[in-house]
Amino acid sequence: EAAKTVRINQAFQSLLYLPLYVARDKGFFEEAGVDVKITTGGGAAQSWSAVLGGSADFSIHDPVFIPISKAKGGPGVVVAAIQDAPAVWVVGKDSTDLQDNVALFKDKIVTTMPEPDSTWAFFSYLMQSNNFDKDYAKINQVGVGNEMAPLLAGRSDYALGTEPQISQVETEGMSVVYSFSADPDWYPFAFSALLSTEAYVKDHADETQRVVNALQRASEYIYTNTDDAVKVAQDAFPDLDKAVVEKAVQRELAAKAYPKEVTVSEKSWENAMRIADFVGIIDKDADTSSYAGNVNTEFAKNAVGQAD
Amino acid sequence: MSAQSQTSQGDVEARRTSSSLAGMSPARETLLVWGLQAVILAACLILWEVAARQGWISTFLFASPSRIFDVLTRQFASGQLFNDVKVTTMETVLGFIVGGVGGSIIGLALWYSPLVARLTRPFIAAVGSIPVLAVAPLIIIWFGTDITSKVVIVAFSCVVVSLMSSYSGAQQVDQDEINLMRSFGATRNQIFLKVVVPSSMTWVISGLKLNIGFALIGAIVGEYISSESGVGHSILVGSANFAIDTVLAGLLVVMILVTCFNAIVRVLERWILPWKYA
Amino acid sequence: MSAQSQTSQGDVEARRTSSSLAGMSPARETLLVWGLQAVILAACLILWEVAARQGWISTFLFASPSRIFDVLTRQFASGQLFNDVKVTTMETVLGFIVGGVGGSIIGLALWYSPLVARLTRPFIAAVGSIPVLAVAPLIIIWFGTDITSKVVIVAFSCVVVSLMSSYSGAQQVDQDEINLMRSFGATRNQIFLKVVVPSSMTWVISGLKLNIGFALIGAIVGEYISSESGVGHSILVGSANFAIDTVLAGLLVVMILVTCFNAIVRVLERWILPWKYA
Amino acid sequence: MQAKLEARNISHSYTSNRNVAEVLRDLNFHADENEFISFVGPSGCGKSTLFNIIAGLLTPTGGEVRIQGETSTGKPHPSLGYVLQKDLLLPWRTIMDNVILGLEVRGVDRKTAVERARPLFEDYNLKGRENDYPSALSGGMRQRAALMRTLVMDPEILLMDEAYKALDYPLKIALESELLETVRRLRKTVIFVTHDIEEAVTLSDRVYVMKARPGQIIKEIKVDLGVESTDVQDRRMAPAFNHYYQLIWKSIAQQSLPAKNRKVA
Amino acid sequence: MQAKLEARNISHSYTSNRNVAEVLRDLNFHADENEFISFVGPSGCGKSTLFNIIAGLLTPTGGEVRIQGETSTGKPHPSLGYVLQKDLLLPWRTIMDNVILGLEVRGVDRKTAVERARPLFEDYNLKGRENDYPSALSGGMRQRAALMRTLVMDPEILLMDEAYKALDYPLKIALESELLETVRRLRKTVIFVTHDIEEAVTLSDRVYVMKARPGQIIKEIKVDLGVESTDVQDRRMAPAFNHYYQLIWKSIAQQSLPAKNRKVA
Ligand SMILES: Nc1ncnc2c1ncn2[C@@H]1O[C@H](COP(=O)(O)OP(=O)(O)OP(=O)(O)O)[C@@H](O)[C@H]1O
Ligand SMILES: Nc1ncnc2c1ncn2[C@@H]1O[C@H](COP(=O)(O)OP(=O)(O)OP(=O)(O)O)[C@@H](O)[C@H]1O
Ligand SMILES: [Mg+2]
Ligand SMILES: [Mg+2]
Repeated sequence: EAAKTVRINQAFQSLLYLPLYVARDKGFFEEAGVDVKITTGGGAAQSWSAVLGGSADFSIHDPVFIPISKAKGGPGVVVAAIQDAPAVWVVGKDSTDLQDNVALFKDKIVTTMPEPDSTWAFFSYLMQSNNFDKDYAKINQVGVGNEMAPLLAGRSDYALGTEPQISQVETEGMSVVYSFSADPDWYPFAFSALLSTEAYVKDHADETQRVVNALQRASEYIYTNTDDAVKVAQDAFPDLDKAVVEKAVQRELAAKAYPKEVTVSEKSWENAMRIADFVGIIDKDADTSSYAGNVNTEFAKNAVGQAD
Repeated sequence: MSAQSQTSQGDVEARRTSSSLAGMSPARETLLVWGLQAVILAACLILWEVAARQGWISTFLFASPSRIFDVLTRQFASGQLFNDVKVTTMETVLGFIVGGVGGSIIGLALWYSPLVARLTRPFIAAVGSIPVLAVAPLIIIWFGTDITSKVVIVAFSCVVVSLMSSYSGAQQVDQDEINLMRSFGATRNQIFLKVVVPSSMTWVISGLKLNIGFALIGAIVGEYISSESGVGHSILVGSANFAIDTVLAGLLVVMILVTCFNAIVRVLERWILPWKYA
Repeated sequence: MSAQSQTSQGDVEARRTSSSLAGMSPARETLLVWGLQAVILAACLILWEVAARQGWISTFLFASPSRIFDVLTRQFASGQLFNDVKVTTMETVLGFIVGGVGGSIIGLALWYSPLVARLTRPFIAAVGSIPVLAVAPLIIIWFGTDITSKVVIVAFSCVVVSLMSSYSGAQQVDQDEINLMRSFGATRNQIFLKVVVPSSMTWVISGLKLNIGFALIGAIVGEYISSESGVGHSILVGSANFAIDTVLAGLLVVMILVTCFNAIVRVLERWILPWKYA
Repeated sequence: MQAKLEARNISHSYTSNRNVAEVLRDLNFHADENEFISFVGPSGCGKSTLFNIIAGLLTPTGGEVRIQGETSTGKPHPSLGYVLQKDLLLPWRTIMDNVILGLEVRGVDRKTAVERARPLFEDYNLKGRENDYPSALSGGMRQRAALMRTLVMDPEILLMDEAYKALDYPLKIALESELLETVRRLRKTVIFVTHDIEEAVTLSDRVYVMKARPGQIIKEIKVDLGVESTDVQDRRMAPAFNHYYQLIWKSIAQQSLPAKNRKVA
Repeated sequence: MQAKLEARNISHSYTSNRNVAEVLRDLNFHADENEFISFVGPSGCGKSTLFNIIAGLLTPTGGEVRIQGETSTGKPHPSLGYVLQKDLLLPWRTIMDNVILGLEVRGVDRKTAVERARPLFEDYNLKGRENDYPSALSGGMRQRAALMRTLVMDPEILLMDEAYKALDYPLKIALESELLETVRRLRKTVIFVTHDIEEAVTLSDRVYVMKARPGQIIKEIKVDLGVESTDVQDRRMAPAFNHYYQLIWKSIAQQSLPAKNRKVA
């Protein structure tokens, strides 16, 4: 039986999507009987467009695009989790730990992604949930991937980022001062997921199941064969320092960011929607944002069950 | 351009004829053109709106004129539109002056030294092929995230076109006109100011015209790299939300800005090249 | 260009003199220029490397020549480099042909109808100011994520410059030369082919030269929007993970490509405009 | 007999920006088959403008041109050949390609065209320069190439605007003689502009004298040198030559001079 | 007495791509103060090339030019004024601004320059055209403007390459007479190129006759019309005129003709 071809578009080539690379490099997709072609968009909007335009079957990025799409009458369904924690950290030159001391952000310049992207939303929400006003800390927005530049150039005090940037700037003398995943109010969190359209999932239930199965296997593998997973990550980023990659993967694991089970839980969905609602890009109470209406857990549950 | 030093009888007449429509007066002609342009524009918009309303195209993916209009109305009411336009215009104009005008001056000045021109040519071309996005981190490190960085990006987006275009112009200068100046014992500076510069003006202006678009693209890209406001910021927000109507509203604003800048440069051109419009 | 119809005695001589360095033969001159360019390049690289090794600049932020070289060696060994270059070159060349050559043809053809030219002018300028990134979702929806979409983006990046540049050229044609053709009873097509096209060639080629850089930027941006390989893909991966050395290695490859394409166009130019180099 | 070419009440004004300059007022003249007519008159009186009108390159603001009895439609008439005042060689074409430009436009294939042009290169002393670009030619050579470009078309009516101005004397004499001979033999019509009275007298059957501001014909002089020869040297030596020379001279002598130089010649 | 201008063994070849064309070979001549010398010779014999060399615009491949005893440094000498064969009016300048271009280069302020130029517009019949752009002028008008541009500089040595070619006869006579008078009065030196033998005889003190391929001086003719008047008409009528005319005519008559036309004149 010839393997069925499945096209996945990832928003970035990112350590956040390690389960994808593990599934590919360890042959899990192959063993599941699918031939996966991976393309890269330069951002979530592009990836999701690839699915809408029919040039990809799945996309991998922030799942908030599904309720946005639905709110505007578009299609979309969340199929499986890729990142299940808000794997975002704050780094700064000053190593004073701020985990329980958020008030110390006062009057600091903090670099985030542009509004309304995730790190901007995270930080804004963090400030608001602590009842600080808008100008408590000065937010400095820069394009995705560039957040560390102002920090290292001394143009800001703190920066929010994801791996492997965090581990990279650590070697440049910066310190992690805050972890969002370590905050019990934030975990779990539907941070990245495998997304598709209802129509595709319905018509290609078999392929979908196989892909999800492979991802489930990969997610487990990361926890059971961490050393091998680290090697996959190092191969995926040959130009990064090997030690940095290892540290980055370990930090992700510590934050339980790679899901042990690829099912997107209701809690993790609600947490994600709360932030998106705060930003104003969706209404968390609208039907179009509901857990049931957006997340298809059937494949993930099958995959988890099968693995047991 | 020395092309004109050749023109004589029949030239002005023929030029007039070739651009005039059935012997209309220039003023009526302009009105006619504007009218037709308005009709074309309106026709496209109506077709688009109808297609959207009838469901021939998905408004989710392609928006519709009325939805774009709604977005603009909302942005106008909140004052965001005015502020965005102000910020982007400021960045564009400053960067255009630095890069476009500066590049033109450098390009013309390369006339002084064919050696320097030849030496730097490949480097200039190479630098001109750098996508700003790829060096975003370096730009932020060097120029920060405030208006300076946008001005730098706009200037960078303009400088190569203006430089190469004006340099081409300076290369086209009629050697005989230079010989004429030399026969008067003119210094190199005099030759430059009195022959090379005016004779290259058509090229310089053609470069500047091209750069209007690039300057705005530069400003938008700059706002992609870092921003709190501006038309590019608004487009970015729309794009991150998958709000195509917001994106297209931003693009519409950009196009209107370009049209205005173009009109301004056109007026400047008539003022700088009176002999072309005598 | 009609400028040349004026040149006569002293022109060739003067041109030669103005570009020659202390009476050297053209071949030796070229060697000298190449030598100097190599020296400049080497000096910059050495300075950079020393600065990086001495810790004057952070290698994390600014990489260093040796680290960039390591990246390239690794990419070369794995075959990735060759594949990336192949993919990007393909996209660039196809898009350049569609957009650059196509745009030049359209721009020249606008000579036929001043009315159409005037009508479309603002629309063309407006379209030229659209930042590709802002319409990335639409491009993916319409043209998918394979090579077609990159070719479209490259073509789009080239078309406006070539169009406007060649149109400017067609506007510069000496009316007297057209009158001469008319006196022979030439049809509009003959005037177009025998006078307008050759006389605008300098402008067309100048537009194409500018477009080499834009075509490559277009390909890179296209690969930013979606890709599985290509130099832009490699830059994107580096950039998303803050690997400046990978980004700069990619840029270096881009610059080398531009230099090669430029050399090719320069050869083509000598072949298309033999009378300029006679 | 119907005139080969006839101009009726030609008037022309140039409009630029807000100014209107009246250049020609109410010109009437004609040229018959096998006739050589010349226009002489001060520089700027509108001769080139008139030629552009005859050639159909410029639409006059008034009047009409009739060629072989038909009203000219404002398009260049195929039986007309026009040697413009400027040489206008196309810089991107070799001399040969410039010379055969008109034939090419007519659809003559290159080989035939080159064969027809080749003898002219001999006559006009440009042999060996066929493959040069115009920028390598001297002023007189360029002028000759421009002349050849029109003559190779073998037109029935020739308009020549100072066609021999940059030629050296012996060559000019030889080429003029050849032209006269051809005109006689093939019954062509030539309309000529010159500032050289000698040239006008030796070549023309009739001379129109113009004045400026606005351009008008003030005199028509029929020239009959009483010499059959088409050799310009012979015609120059004809006894009647001086009479006509003086006649023309007198009618143009005063008008083009600046006020302070106006004394009786 | 030292010659005002002296050329020693001037040779020149043009190199283009791989071809070398020898244009001038071993020219020697001189011009004194208050002297008017002319070069006549077939088109393409290298007259314009020679003038470019004298003017310092072109470095000869051999020989040297001395001006007032000093070897010319390859830079245009300030006492030289050059009327080029082409008019070369700058299209972006009005006629007035074209005429005062040289003065501007010398640093004369605009007001003074305009005042100096104004009378020339009268003399050269261009009054009222000061603010036109060159494209609105006729061929002869452009030529006059180019002439004025050089004369307004009042140079000691004048190089004139077919400077009067597009002018109508009466105006030409008037302007030539004026030139001659000025030369005499202010003891200027003029070096002149013309194809018009009449012009050469009436104006010159000495005439150099050139041949082509390569350009060489084949004859030097001292002209003495025995007339003091600077009026060209008077000089034209001088009894000696015909003698010199024939002399020059004979020395150039044959050489520029194509082979088939070479019969004895
Ligand atoms: N730039 C050039 N390159 C090559 N050959 C040239 C160049 N300029 C002139 N020549 C050649 O040099 C010769 C002399 O040219 P030049 O213009 O000096 O002649 P001339 O005596 O002034 O002729 P004319 O009376 O026609 O103006 C000609 O054969 C011409 O083709
Ligand atoms: N394009 C133009 N626009 C305005 N005026 C013009 C234009 N062309 C010519 N003229 C004017 O028309 C008049 C006649 O010009 P034209 O060229 O016909 O004169 P011409 O008799 O050929 O002179 P020449 O003997 O000097 O060649 C001149 O006063 C000139 O300035
Ligand atoms: Mg004329
Ligand atoms: Mg000459």
